[in-house]
Amino acid sequence: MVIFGMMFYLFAGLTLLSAFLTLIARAPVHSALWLIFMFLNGAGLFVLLGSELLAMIFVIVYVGAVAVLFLFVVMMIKPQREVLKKEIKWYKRIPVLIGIFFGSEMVFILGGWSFVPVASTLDQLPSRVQISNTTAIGNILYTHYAVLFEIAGFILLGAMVGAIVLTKRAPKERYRQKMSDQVLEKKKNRIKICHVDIRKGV
Amino acid sequence: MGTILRDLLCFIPELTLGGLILIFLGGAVFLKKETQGSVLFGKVMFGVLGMVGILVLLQNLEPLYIFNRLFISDTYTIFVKVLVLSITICIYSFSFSSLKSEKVIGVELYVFILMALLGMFMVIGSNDFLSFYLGMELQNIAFYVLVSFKKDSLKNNEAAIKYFILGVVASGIFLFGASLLYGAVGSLNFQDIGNVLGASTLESSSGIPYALFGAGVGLLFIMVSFLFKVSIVPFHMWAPDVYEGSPLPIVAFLAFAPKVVILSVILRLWALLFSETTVFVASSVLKVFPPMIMGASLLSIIVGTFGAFGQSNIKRFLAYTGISHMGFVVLGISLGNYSGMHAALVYLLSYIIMGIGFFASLGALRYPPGFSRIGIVKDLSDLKGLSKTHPGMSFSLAILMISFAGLPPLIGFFSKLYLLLSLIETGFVGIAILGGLSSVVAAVYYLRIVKDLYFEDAEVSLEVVTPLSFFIPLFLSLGGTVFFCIYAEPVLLYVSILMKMLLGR
Amino acid sequence: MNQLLTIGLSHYLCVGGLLFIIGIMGICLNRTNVILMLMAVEVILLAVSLNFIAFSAFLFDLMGQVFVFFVLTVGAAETAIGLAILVAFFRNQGTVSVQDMEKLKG
Amino acid sequence: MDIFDGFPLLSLLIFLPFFGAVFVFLIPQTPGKTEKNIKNTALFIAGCTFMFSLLIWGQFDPSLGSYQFVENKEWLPGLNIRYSLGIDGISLFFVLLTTSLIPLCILGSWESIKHQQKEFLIFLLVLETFILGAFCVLDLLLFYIFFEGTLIPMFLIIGIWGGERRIYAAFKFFFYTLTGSIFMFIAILFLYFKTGTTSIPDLALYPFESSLQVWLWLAFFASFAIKLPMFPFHTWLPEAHVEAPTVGSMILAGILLKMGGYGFLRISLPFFPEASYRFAPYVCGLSIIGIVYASLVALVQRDIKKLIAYSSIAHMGFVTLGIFTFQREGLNGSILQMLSHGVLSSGLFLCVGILYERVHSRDIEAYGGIVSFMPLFSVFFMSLILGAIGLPGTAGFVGEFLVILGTFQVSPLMVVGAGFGIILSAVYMLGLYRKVVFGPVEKIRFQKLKDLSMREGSLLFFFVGCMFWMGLYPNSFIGALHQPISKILEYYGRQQDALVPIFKMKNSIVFNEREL
Repeated sequence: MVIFGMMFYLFAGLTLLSAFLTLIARAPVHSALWLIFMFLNGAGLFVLLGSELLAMIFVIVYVGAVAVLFLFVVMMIKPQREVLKKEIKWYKRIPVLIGIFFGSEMVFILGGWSFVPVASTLDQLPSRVQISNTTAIGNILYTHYAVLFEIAGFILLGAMVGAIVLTKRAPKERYRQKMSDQVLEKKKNRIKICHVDIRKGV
Repeated sequence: MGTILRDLLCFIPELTLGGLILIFLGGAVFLKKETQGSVLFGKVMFGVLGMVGILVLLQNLEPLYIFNRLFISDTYTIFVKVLVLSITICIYSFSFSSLKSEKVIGVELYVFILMALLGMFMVIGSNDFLSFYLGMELQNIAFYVLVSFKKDSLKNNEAAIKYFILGVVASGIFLFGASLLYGAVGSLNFQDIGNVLGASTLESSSGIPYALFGAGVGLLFIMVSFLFKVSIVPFHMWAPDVYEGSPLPIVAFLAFAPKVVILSVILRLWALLFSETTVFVASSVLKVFPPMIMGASLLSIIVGTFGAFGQSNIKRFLAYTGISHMGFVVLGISLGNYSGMHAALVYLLSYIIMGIGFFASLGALRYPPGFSRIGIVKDLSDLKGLSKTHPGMSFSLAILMISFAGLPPLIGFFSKLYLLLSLIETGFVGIAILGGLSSVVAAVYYLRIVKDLYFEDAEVSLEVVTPLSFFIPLFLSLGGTVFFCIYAEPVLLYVSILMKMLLGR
Repeated sequence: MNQLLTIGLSHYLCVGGLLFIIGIMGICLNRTNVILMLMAVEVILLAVSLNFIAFSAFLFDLMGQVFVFFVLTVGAAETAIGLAILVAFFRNQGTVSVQDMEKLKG
Repeated sequence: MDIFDGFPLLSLLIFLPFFGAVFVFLIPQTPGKTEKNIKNTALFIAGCTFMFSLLIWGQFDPSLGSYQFVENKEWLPGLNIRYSLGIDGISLFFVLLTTSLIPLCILGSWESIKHQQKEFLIFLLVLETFILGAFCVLDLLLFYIFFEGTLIPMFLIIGIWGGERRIYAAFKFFFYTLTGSIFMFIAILFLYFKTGTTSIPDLALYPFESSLQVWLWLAFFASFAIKLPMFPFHTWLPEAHVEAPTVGSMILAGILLKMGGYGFLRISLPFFPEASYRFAPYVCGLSIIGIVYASLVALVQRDIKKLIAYSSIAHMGFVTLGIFTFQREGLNGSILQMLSHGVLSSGLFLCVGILYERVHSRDIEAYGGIVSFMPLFSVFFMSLILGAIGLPGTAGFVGEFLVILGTFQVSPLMVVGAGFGIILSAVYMLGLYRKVVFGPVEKIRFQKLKDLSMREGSLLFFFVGCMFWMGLYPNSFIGALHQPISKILEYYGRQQDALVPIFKMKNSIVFNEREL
């Protein structure tokens, strides 16, 4: 039990710290690396909560794909170390105060959580002895939530096509005959018929 | 097996849309020329959208919970789906040629329009925050791409980034709220939430249960994210910038369809939460919402009204007026009773009818060749003196403006009538007067456009493009605007039936 | 000491809440570049996932974990789109600085 | 009556001009060719409407106390708001005034409107529909719709065809009226919420609590007082009149202002008798101040149109004074005053328009000695000016006399103020006539002035004829007014005794002291 507690504090502390460092690091590459570290620690917290599958997926998807994507983009577009162009005005500090206020309030609210007595018992967790977390999620995901699984597929398809569309550069124009354009061209777009008065010119 | 078949039958429109997305994507591969393909697909789209509309109309009217209560199908969902679909068809029919002039065209465009439609159908039919979230995200991703479609323009890139960041933040806030709600209630199903939170008996036993408080906080976060999407005041900053940076047809799509969808979900939730009691005697957790949302909507009426004053860019102007009109709709919803929700839906319908006409007529106005600017008209001052060159177009614009201003006997008046009536009925005479006065202020800038159209001399002689596809939505909208006062009965009756059904009366 | 080391639901929730606040603050206060905003969004998503899994574990209900599964998927998709938009912006503008986004006054 | 039983006579009357407008809209416009056609069509339609209203007058039975030609149809089913029409004696004459003035306006605009004639005629006909609707409906919401509907065509008429500062004037006109109307709108909704109906005859029987009456009365007052316009709310009127085209001024002064007075008679008085009674002293006081103030301001005007506009405000002061005496004579007088003012002021504005077309100036100083070039015009102008002063035998006299008669029964003190206003009106009107028509002929360009054309002469002849008819035989109007006025007075029957002492308070104290 003590081990669990200490692990929790370790992971939680590191997660919070690396989240903070992600956002204040000057160099974007550092931010991306801190982000990876944050995900790893977050996955640790997931394991503590008994959800191994999601922890693994988290590491694979976020560390393996998302964070690497970030790194890739950072490398590609090489954002400079930004120097703040203007002094931070006093009123820009107000959000920080509000943030601290909300943070402390949230700790108070979440610190004493309790459940509504009428909580539904829809997808009962099976006892750990019988069946693993992975199997349980698999069972429910491919039956109960099968439709949503398909929709998630569509979302990924959309993201893929979208990313391609947005980053695709039009190929350089070459001088060659465009048959379709020639066929589709209308008379009115090309020829202008002028009635020229005699001895007046156009 | 039987239930799965039944569920799939109920899901036919969505399945068709999904299939069509795949067919379009696959077809694009086999088309040699992109321009050729887009022209072909552009024409196919009409048929496709019409077919989906018929499939929606063929659905069962009885309320059915499908796919383990993840989705719902009833008269209300069919109504909203048809509404969204007709908005899409109208906007699509006039945007088809103007997209070409904005140089935004490509086979992918149709794919993403269909994808947005699919997402919106999911959201409308959702009966669970999980399915809501996924539908919402499908729709969002499609819109992110649509908004940033004109990728060569810097303005457009900037608008896309702003829209994306705010969209993602809104969904983050939504997710956080949903997690708290899940923690408190133990389920994200709309019915379960309604049962737990809507029951006023719960708290009488032992004060306010702490968990209910958590659920309230969760709902608060969810509401905030909804207000983001509808661009209600503290969360409206994105609208003017995004509108300005995006191509007009996409703005038109963005201005109506997602808002209708979100508002329809808010209405459904509202009906579940406040079905048994009126809002102002609801259980103490929920008591926070109506005043909060009413305050936000009043603010957005005021900000939208005064913000539209200084705008010269048409799209920014539209964004601010949209903020104020959405404020009116949400004001109706915040009352939480039958008449308020009825008024909100009527207002929404009338706003859509007028707005589509306005967008269609703007889309038809182009700068003449040889002028310093190109494409669709951009500044309000360019509309000056239009009545001398294009009397018909300026006449229709003037009618729409007068209707927007809420003057009788046009449709804009009736929407305000119902809204103010419901306000007075609920006892908010002061707010009704405030709403009335703000519509007087709004009349200033709507009439300023009428003034530009009729009283001033032209600086630019704009051209009007005249394919039939522009005029069908315009005529529909004008017809609705002018003749609503004569034949309003069926619409009002249908809306009242829907609202009664939602509220379980 | 013992009480501190007995980890309950609220401990996890506090971590989630603080992460959420850090993420939101990161977006609100970020004045340097847009990539950091996207990273802040990832922080928010982690907060949400943590909340969901904690609730799921303490409610003995699987739905929360399924939700996290979808959040993961969608988060990855959104990141891809966001970075694509960013790349398109970078190609036109040459930077990804927030301060250079001045074409649209809002 | 029998032949037309169940026949939607009033609907037809109201919407005939609207369909006419649609028809005019559909006539294709080729410059120089079809303008004549368009004008003739519009005139024909307006003439038909006038004939139609004469038919209704012929069928009207003045001895009946109830509304006639009633139509009642389902309109907004969920709200129990019905499409109901009907007229009584009061509305009948306003309808007649409207239908007769519109053809005259079309004739008056025959040559003065140079551009966009088609639009002008369309707006005019649509405006006629709205005005007729406002006078004929028996439902508050419909009344509001028609009442507000007049704003847009009038706004466009002022804004498109007006003078130099037309945009400012149009906006001022629009927003003054709209702001007032919003309060009326909220009050209508509140009435509906309170009683569940917006039917005017039903609401007239509904006993409102007295505290509620005060607020509702004030809300309606805001709208009608601005429309009429009463003294502190009048500032839009001179602007609008000065900048509007001649025909716009004719309609504005001739008909639109009367909608305010009509509203008082139809809504404020029957619905809220206690509040009306309570506010009557203030309204009467404001009316007196308005009469004197407007007359004094008119005295120093250099702009002819502005002068006539201020005289309109003074005349409208008589209207409110007459209405809020709650005496039969006063009510009769104020209605006749409205009718006569409708004829006289539009006639006067037409005269100014005729002068303006020839001289292109509205400045009084720019004129002089017109009589030597335009003798016929001078005669007509003279008779209209005499009517405006209220010379016996003209229309103006009957109205003002009856109002003063009614006022005298309430408070002789107020008669003094009103009388002072009449004297002032003689001063400024005759001064206007002297400066414009007589005097030395200094300006050479006047030598080219033509006298009235056939069209203008017959128009003015019609106005003058109407004026004398109303002045010499007012019974043709008063007869039909008897029943509706009795109905209004019923509400005040029990308060009649209570009302008089309030006004006579000071006098009675004086009497008492004398007795002592």
